Amino acid sequence: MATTVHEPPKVEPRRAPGGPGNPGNGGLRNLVPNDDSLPAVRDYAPAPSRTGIWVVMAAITMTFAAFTSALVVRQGAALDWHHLTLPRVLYWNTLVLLASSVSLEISRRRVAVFMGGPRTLDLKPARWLHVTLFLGLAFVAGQYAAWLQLRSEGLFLATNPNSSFFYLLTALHALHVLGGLTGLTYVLRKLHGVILRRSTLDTFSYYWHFMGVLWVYLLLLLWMRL
Amino acid sequence: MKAHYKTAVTTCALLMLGFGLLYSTHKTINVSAAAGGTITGTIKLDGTPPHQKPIDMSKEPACAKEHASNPVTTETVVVGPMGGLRWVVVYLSEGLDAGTASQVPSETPTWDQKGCQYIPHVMALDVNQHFKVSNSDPHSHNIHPLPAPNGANHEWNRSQPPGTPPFDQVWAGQEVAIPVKCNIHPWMHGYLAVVKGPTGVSDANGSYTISNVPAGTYTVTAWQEVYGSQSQKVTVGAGKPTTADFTFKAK
Amino acid sequence: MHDMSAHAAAHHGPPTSFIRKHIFSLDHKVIGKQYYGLGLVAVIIGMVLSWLMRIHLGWTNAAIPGLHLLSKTGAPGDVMTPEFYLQLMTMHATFMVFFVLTVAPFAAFGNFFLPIHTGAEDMPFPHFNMMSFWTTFVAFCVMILSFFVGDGPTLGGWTQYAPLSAVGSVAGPGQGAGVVIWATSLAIFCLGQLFGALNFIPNVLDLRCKGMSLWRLPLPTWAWFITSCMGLTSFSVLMPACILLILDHVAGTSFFVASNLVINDQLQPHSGGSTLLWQHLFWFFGHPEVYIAIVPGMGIVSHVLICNMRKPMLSHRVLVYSMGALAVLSYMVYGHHMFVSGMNPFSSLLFSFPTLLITIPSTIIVLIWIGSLYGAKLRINSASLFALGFISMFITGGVSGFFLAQPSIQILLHATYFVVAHFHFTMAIAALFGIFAGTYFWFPKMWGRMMDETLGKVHFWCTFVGTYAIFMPFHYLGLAGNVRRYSSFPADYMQSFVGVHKFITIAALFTGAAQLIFFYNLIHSRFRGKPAPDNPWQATSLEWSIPSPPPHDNFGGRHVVVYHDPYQYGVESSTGDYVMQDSPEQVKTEHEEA
Amino acid sequence: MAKFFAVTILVIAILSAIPIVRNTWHPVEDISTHGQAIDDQLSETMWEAGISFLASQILLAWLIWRFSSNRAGEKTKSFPGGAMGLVAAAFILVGVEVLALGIFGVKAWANLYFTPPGSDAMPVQVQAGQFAFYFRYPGPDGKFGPIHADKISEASQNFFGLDPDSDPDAKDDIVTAEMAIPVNREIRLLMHAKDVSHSFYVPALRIHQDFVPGLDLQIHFTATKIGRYEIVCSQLCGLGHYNMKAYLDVLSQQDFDDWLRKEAAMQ
Repeated sequence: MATTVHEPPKVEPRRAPGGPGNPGNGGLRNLVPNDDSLPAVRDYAPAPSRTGIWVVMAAITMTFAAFTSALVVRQGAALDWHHLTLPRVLYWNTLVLLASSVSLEISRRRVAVFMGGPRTLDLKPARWLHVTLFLGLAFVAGQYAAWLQLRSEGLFLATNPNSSFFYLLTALHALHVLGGLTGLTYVLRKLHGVILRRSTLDTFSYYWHFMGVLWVYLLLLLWMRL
Repeated sequence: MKAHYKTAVTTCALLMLGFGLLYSTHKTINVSAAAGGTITGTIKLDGTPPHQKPIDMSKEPACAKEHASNPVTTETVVVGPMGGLRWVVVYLSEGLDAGTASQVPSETPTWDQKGCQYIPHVMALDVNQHFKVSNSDPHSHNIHPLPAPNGANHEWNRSQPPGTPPFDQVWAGQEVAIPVKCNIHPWMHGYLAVVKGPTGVSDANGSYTISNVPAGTYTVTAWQEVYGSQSQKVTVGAGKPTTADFTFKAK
Repeated sequence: MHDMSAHAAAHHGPPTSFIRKHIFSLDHKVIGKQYYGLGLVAVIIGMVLSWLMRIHLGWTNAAIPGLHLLSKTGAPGDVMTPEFYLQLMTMHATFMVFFVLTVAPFAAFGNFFLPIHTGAEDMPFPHFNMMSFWTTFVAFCVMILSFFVGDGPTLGGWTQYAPLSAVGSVAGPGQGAGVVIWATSLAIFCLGQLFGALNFIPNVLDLRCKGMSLWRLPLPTWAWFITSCMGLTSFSVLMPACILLILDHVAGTSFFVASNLVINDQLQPHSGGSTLLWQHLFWFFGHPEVYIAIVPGMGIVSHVLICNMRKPMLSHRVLVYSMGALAVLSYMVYGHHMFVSGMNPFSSLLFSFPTLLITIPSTIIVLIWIGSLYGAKLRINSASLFALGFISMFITGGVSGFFLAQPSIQILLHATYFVVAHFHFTMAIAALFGIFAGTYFWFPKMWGRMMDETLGKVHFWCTFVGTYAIFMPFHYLGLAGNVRRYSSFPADYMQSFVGVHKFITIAALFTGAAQLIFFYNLIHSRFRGKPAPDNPWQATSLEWSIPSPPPHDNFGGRHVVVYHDPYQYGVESSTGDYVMQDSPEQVKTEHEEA
Repeated sequence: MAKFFAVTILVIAILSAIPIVRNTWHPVEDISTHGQAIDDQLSETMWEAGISFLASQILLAWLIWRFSSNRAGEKTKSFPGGAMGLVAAAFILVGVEVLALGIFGVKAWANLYFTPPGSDAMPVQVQAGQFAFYFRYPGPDGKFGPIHADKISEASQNFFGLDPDSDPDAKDDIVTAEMAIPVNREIRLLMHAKDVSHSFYVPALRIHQDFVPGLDLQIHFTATKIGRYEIVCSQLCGLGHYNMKAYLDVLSQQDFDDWLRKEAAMQ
């Protein structure tokens, strides 16, 4: 067990930011250069936020997995499951959310170019982020519209198990989306201050795309009769 | 024609005046009458009473032993000799003047738990009248009154270990009647009738007495846990007893 | 979130104001101490509650002076009512399991030492780390609140089985507001623990210093890493369960309440809910939670033992793999809590085999400990005594697992005191011994002062003997069919057990009193103890190569580089029989490879 | 100090084992046909667990005794077997041990849960509610009347919510607070929960089964010994949990018939 060490172990060379298994700057925490100069911004990507977002997504996945199993069990538990027809607006919301992911990807490309190539600000990556922000808000508004429609049909949280799960899952998802949107405003602020770190944008986009995937999953779950 | 009309009007006027006077004098007499009258009566059951199931208390050996000689039955309909109906609450549902209604008797009755039964099975209380809950058994009891939800009275649920002092309770609003359960002994069941003004509960012979009733005209209501309520109007004169009998029909 | 990391991390010297330094501090060490303090408060509450319960079980209708202060209706004439007993029992379990066994060995020591062990200056997301503590603290306060709201805390037991927990106050005192508060508090608690995992995992994966390969991490850090992975996947299941439970209460939904339930002659308004759903959700969290309580203790104890044996464990990796195996298996065995719960009897059998298998990694861990003791130069001090005591306790607790893993035997033992004995020996006592060992070992580093050894040893002897005196008899009561969660024993065949309960009560009061020695030692040494050197135990891991207590950024700006495996004992070096992890000195190892 | 500790561990281990060896505390006598397998399984496990317990505690004590004396200059040694030896031991000893236990245990479990009740098994229904058991016998017609939850009333002792006036099947149902069964006759027990989860625990019968609200379960057993035994609830069901119990009377067929007649008369 006790290995003899004859020469200092070789330390992995700092890899490109975002590369797999980034050693996290060897435990040094000067993630942002003291002078917020752009060239420096490209390095010093903190891997922790990339790992962290996976942790967050794992937790969210487990939570919704638990709700899923509850839904499955509850559907089998009794015959009082009245399968409700989903409001049509949900399908539009889905498109909106997916579109927001696309616009986010576009701006990500632009930021990459912006950081790599000649740093001319006329690429306007921010514009596409604003599009994402707008679409995200539109999605939440759409969900709200869906709730209003169900209410008008006399379906409330406690009306029957299906409506309970519908409100519960959509509301929790909307909550997570709103959380993402606050993150997005933060990204925008950083971008305008020209001190945006690549990892910040990457982390956010992981989360945002995950929200999209999660929503599609929830839609299928609520749509199909198990 | 016209004359007739005039006479008619005058007679009516006179009559009304007369009644008016009568009524007012009546009032004055009433006020002067200090000690009110009493309402008495018997409550009978017409028909064969439903079978009262015997209660098996083997779960609680102490109580089972206590009732070994005289087995206990349910007390939903208890008929005495000559068909007298027991545990009927009789109270004045209408006609009470505010003064009497708001009076709260000073004595605090006790609602005892003995041999895994509520003693008495039905107890009448005045609104805001304090009463004590005591446990005479060698084991814990639980007292769980279930008043109508969102009324003036609130549900409570507490246990009383043996040898602990009686605790004091009070009800805020009129309610006939609040069912009371023991959660530890499912067969233990009783009623607390909370009413404004004087009340009576019928005894083993089905007879009851409501005392200290100010003279006046009242609606007397009798409540029985299975057969519900019956009412009749009675007029109580100063000091002299009035009778009001009730007869419930066995379903 | 990374803005936070950036801020805390980057250009931020030590805070100056009292608030930032001691209350809303971003420093993982302060947060670790805060968690430790929270654990202490919770353990005192839990202990006092258990005393009251024990007194009631021994002398059922005896008055306990002042008891009425704890509850409006629960103690008429200072005599405990059955419902108040159950409320105390539920709160004892809740405080102990969540706010002591989860908080102290994992969150407290983990926060303080994990970043140091990885050679990092702080957690990756200090703001989340701070939120993690304060969220947990809020959860704690909410739980305390339930003593003062409505008719007291819930009496449903920490497992809080539906529908008793879901139908509301009609089912008994505390089942209305009490349950809602309980579930809310735990949902908040889960959030706090998820924030914790959010820091622990990236710290281990990304913030290791130069030369610190994963296999060079000390065992406690491995344990904390595995634990936070478990916490990540189990607390995120308890939270939705709590949300569903709260909805059944406040929103009139029917997730857990079946149709046609009649309580106190009242037909319940719910319909169609599934009774077993709660049990499945709860135990999917509940069983990993048991290992969340134990595994950090295992890591800490190994750490302490190695240092006091002056030799490394037989195999670092086997221990790590075994702890990992425990973690993985713990998700497949939760059904053994439900053998007779009306689950399909076939799935009971399915669950019984992984449950039996989980004894293998546990046995491996114990054998590695025992085998490593062979040929050791054992140092006896408070820390190592508690570490060895942990092994003895864990053996005892593990052995009773043989019984409870088998459905057929659970027909006799399910829900009896045998189960109580089992989980106290494994989860509760073993974890607490881990906490004690860790405290006596790390106190010098955490507070820069030595603890009093004599008091420590006295504390150990009382605790060790007392604990066996309390929990061993539980096995016998269980075998004889004494059902747990009874506030007294009116059943004829249980009358004869009361004598044993009296004995256990006395032992419990004695052992509890002995803990006062520990609290005194803790507080006294904190202020009056003699100053601690950097490395009082001649230990090797990184926390001992920095001052005690460590400076704000742990390594004083030094770019620490690691050259050795964590436990280089029994070697010949300039410092003696050990070499620090970060010393470049070349050493020759004495004993052969394991 | 260390030697004293070693001795303490030894003493505690032996003291703990004494009541088990002397069988001071043991399950109540088994009166069921299926219970023997369970008891065998229990003693089987007790042997293996007891041996592992004593062995490892003694080993621990010896190691502490032996290796706590720090003789100067003595070097630390490593366990000759090495880690892999121990791992192998764990797999072979414990793995085989517990798997064997598990596999033998299946028998005990199976003949309680995987064998259908005989066609002549006598049906009895038990209803668990806060905080008492009530039992129902189908009467001469052999049919249970349906349960009307809205008619359940403890005040009038209608625990099962029966409606004899409209359900002919309910007319002759016999509801009792004690459970009486004829000896050596297979019983098919239908378990119904009135309110929350409860459990039907009869140590003497080696029967332990939870009531699941909304899901009526069935178990079957045969009692082989006349006597008065106890049924207790082992699933926390509320404040009266500790006092939720009923008596089980195992009677001769003759006594049972008389008892049933007496109960029928009291309905």
